[in-house]
Amino acid sequence: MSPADWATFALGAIGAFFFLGGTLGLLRFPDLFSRLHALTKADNLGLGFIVAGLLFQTGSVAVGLKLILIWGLALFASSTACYAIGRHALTRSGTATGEEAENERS
Amino acid sequence: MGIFYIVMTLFLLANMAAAMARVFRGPTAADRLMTAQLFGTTGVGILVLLAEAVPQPALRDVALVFTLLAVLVVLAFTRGHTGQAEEARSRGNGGDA
Amino acid sequence: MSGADILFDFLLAALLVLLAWRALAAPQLYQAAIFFIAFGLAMALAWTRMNAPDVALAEAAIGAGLLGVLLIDSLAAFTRGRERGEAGSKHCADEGTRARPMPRVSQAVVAAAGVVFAAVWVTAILRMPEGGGLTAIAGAAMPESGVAHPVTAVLLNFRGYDTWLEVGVLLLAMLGIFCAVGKTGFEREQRPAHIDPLINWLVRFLVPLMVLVSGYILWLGKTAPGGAFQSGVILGAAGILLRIAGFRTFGRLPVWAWKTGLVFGFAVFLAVGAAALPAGRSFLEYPAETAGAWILIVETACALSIGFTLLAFFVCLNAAGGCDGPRQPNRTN
Amino acid sequence: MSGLLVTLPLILPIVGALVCLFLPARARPWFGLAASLAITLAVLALARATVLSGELTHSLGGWAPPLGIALRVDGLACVFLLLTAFVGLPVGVYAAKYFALPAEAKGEAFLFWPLWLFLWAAMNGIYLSVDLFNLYVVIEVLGISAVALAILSGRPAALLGGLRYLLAALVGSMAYLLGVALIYGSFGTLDLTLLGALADTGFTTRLALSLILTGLLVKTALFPLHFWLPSAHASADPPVSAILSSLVVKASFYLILRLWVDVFDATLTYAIGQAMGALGAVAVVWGSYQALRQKSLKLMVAHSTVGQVGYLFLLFPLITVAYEGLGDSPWLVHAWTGGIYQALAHGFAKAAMFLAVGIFVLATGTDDRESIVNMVGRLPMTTFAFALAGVSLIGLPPSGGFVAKWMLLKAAFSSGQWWWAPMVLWGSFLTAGYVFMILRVAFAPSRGSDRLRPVPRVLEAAALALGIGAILIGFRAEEILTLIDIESPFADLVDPNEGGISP
Amino acid sequence: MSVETHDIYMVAAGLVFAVGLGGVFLCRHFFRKIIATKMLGAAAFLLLVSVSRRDALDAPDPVPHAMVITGIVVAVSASAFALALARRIRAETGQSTFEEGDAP
Repeated sequence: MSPADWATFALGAIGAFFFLGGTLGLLRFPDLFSRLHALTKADNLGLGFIVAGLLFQTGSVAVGLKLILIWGLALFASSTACYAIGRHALTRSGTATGEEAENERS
Repeated sequence: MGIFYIVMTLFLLANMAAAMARVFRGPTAADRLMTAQLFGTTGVGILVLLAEAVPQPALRDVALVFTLLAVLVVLAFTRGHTGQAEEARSRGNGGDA
Repeated sequence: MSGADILFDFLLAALLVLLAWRALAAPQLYQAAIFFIAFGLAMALAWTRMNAPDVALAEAAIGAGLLGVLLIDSLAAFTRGRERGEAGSKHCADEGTRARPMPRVSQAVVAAAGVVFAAVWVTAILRMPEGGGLTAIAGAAMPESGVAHPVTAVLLNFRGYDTWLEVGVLLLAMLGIFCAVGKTGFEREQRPAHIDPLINWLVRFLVPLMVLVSGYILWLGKTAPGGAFQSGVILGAAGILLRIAGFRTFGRLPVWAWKTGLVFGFAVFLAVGAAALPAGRSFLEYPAETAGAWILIVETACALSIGFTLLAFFVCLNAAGGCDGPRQPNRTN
Repeated sequence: MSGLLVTLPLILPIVGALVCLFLPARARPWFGLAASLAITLAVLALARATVLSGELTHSLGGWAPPLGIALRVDGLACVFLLLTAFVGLPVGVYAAKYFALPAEAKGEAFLFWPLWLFLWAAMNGIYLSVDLFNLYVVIEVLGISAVALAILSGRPAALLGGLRYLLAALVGSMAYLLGVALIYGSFGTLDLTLLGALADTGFTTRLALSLILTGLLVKTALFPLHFWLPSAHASADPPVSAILSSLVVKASFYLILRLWVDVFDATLTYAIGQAMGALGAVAVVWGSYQALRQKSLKLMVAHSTVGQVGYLFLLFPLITVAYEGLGDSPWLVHAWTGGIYQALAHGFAKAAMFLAVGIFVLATGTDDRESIVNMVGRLPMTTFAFALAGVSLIGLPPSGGFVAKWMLLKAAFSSGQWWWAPMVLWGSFLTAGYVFMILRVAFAPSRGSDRLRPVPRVLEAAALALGIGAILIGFRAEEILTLIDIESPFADLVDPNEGGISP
Repeated sequence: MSVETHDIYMVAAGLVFAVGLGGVFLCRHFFRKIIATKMLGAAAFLLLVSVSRRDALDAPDPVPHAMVITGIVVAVSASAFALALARRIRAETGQSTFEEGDAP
């Protein structure tokens, strides 16, 4: 394995760790906003580290730029989405717990 | 290196399967939507890894399209619901037919 | 085939079946929609595993992106306006949105039927003859097709008739939606919405990027996975994003412009195809030397029309049940 | 030149539909009728060319099968193309007038012409295509345009019926597509002609056959998969009901017939044939019985379709013995032509019946069976059209329905499968029951006020033309049989002395 | 005989189809019925592509891929139409299932 491969390996593992953290947070955290926080970790850092790792493998600049674009877009979209979800949850319930009544149910 | 990619994708897929539990539990629609968001990001991660592993450069385009369209669902959701809430608040029950 | 590969496929296939089942059996409609969107994502991954990036691209654009929007948007229409009205409508909503638990006996019957079907299915798969497929024949015809990517060649040249009809199906579905919604479909405007500053900023950045990517995917189709459909869907998504954010640019178009937008791709395809007949060629046959150029023209027209049609789907669907509660029963037109 | 002939029945309606979309509402009926006339002429020219030169084929895009998609015209295709045109033309005339009436709820009637021309193109596309996947796409065009037409009136009943119709159609086409995928996996081709030489008796092929058949049976509304038909057909506007009942179910029936004899002849068994026949027989009885029970005129006619579709399926056990090596007898021809004749006769008769009932409803303002008292005195032309259609449905002598049932009976007896004969007769008996029940009311002297809303003569003339058509095809058996025999799978069995069965 | 990728997805196609078929008949809400028909379509597409992969790993058969893309677009159009109908019915009658006594 070349040094580049080692770098990919290490960065990929860190990315995977953040994905794991995001998932665990989503599953374990008590309220909506902390879950939202966990989610952004997976989105921003998890994917970011994986992409950074893959950058060591790409031969061409174009491919590297495309990868960075994908990450940038994901970052951008997820922060907007989280903003929208958060705002929605606030307007909906009026509290920061996010525990809106079970009225989605029926 | 091939085995590294496949193990990574496997790990991400397992992650995705585990996150499904949040869709069950909810409790709010926003939680479920967040899970969908996480699914999307994980899927993009798998795609960029596969693009390197197979190798199939076109998969990066697939990932690009995914990230580009991911935000649509979230906005459609918040619009439908926020709109409803605001509407109910501002003008009671007026129909607009 | 390494073991990890097979493990991945197993897990993904199991996830597919599980998601499909949960999407139909989950107690609440919202869960159903989210599971369905996840199902689309898993399908896209399955396509990549089967070396079908073209299909994965289409699935990513349509299955996960566009259909998700239509479903989520419809969901709001199904769940709102419930509070109004009497016991009858409440009963209806409760019965409808929630999956009812089945009686034990029915459960057993359904499970038994499923097991029988699975057994029959696996037998059929195992006994399937090793069919040849058309890979070799398509490969041999590639030099005359005018493009370098086999899937694009099949879609727009070898089996262009299917593709032409498919664009027709889009147009027809739009006419159907128009019937379902009523004449008000295009005329009904959204409430003037307050545009959130952050979303406004997002849209201003994202929409031009989408148009750019759409063009890129279209151009890619000649040599690599991509082409008219995927490109058209992204274009449509850009329009829908504008709509969702509260911009109303498209609602102001006159009806004839809408119609032109819907018909354009189908008509151009037909015109190019029918022009071959007086020249003594077959219907939908391109002139041999300039096939590539004609295909590009047809693809561009189709992409524009597909994008436009998908946007029209969204706009009209909104009119179908956007308002709270029952509409006035006697509409005039 | 043959390329133009073969593709015109497809291109003309589609061009017509697109142009119609952009015309002002006033001009649409006139343009639509002109287009219908042009399509009819194109179909006649195609039929003439087929009679003169035999089978015609055309490879689309210049790519021959298996890579490309081919169109093929033989006698069977011509018969159904002609049926569509000759039923479509009078129905179009009726629709032109009907949708111009200042009725209460007109819904999105201005879309009738584009949708109907699209539907027409789809039906012609099914009759011409010989590619399994292309047929899937065309079936979807057919299904979507049919549902869109069915909901034109915009009434809640029509919307509900339409949604059920759409869901049933989707399930049907997905089952069909799954079968096609199995076939492609097994044989690597989609062309019907090539597949005819390849299809075997393997388990996979059998499963594919059952999936494809089930899918198409849903669309043809064979008992017990007919659940969607009555609500969809009865809640639509009369011209649309006529089109759906008389033409659209025939398109998927045609496809079953085509696949049965051209592709899966090696895969079929005696038992499958008998099962289809049995379902058909039950459908005949069930549909007719339900029709007898209906208080609503339109529902009665819709249930009658369920029964009459059953007759079509009596054809399958009678032609399937051939594949069991039981004989190459001339009576196969009787079964074959009898089945096709039933499709033709029902096409004309059912269209006439729906149009006539539409006129009754228009005149009285109600759909109740008992409201049509003394129609024979008040709307004699329409009552006559209804009676003619009834005669053909029952199968009384000079009609097309008689020729069909006579041939089926003949084939049943000479093939030794006598048990289908009582089914045919019993079905006729029940049909006579509901037809005469209506006529009894129509002939009864009126008790109350005789006031009717005025009905344009054109509507009555269109219904009558179709009723006469249902009788007339009984007299023109010679020509129709000649056409059916072109490239028929049983053509070599034709006995010239047996050809014409003039009543 | 070893298990290959395409075998797995072929079996999955059958199972998804079975789930979808069950859903079409057992689910009552229009929304679920529409999703169920999408499942049926997905199963058919899955099978088409998985049979195409069998004969060549490096150069898969382009014909089924093209058919599936066509199929996806057709299926989405039909679903959108069904959604529009269901929403209109809901808006006009408040009903989101077929009435009791009606066939499924």
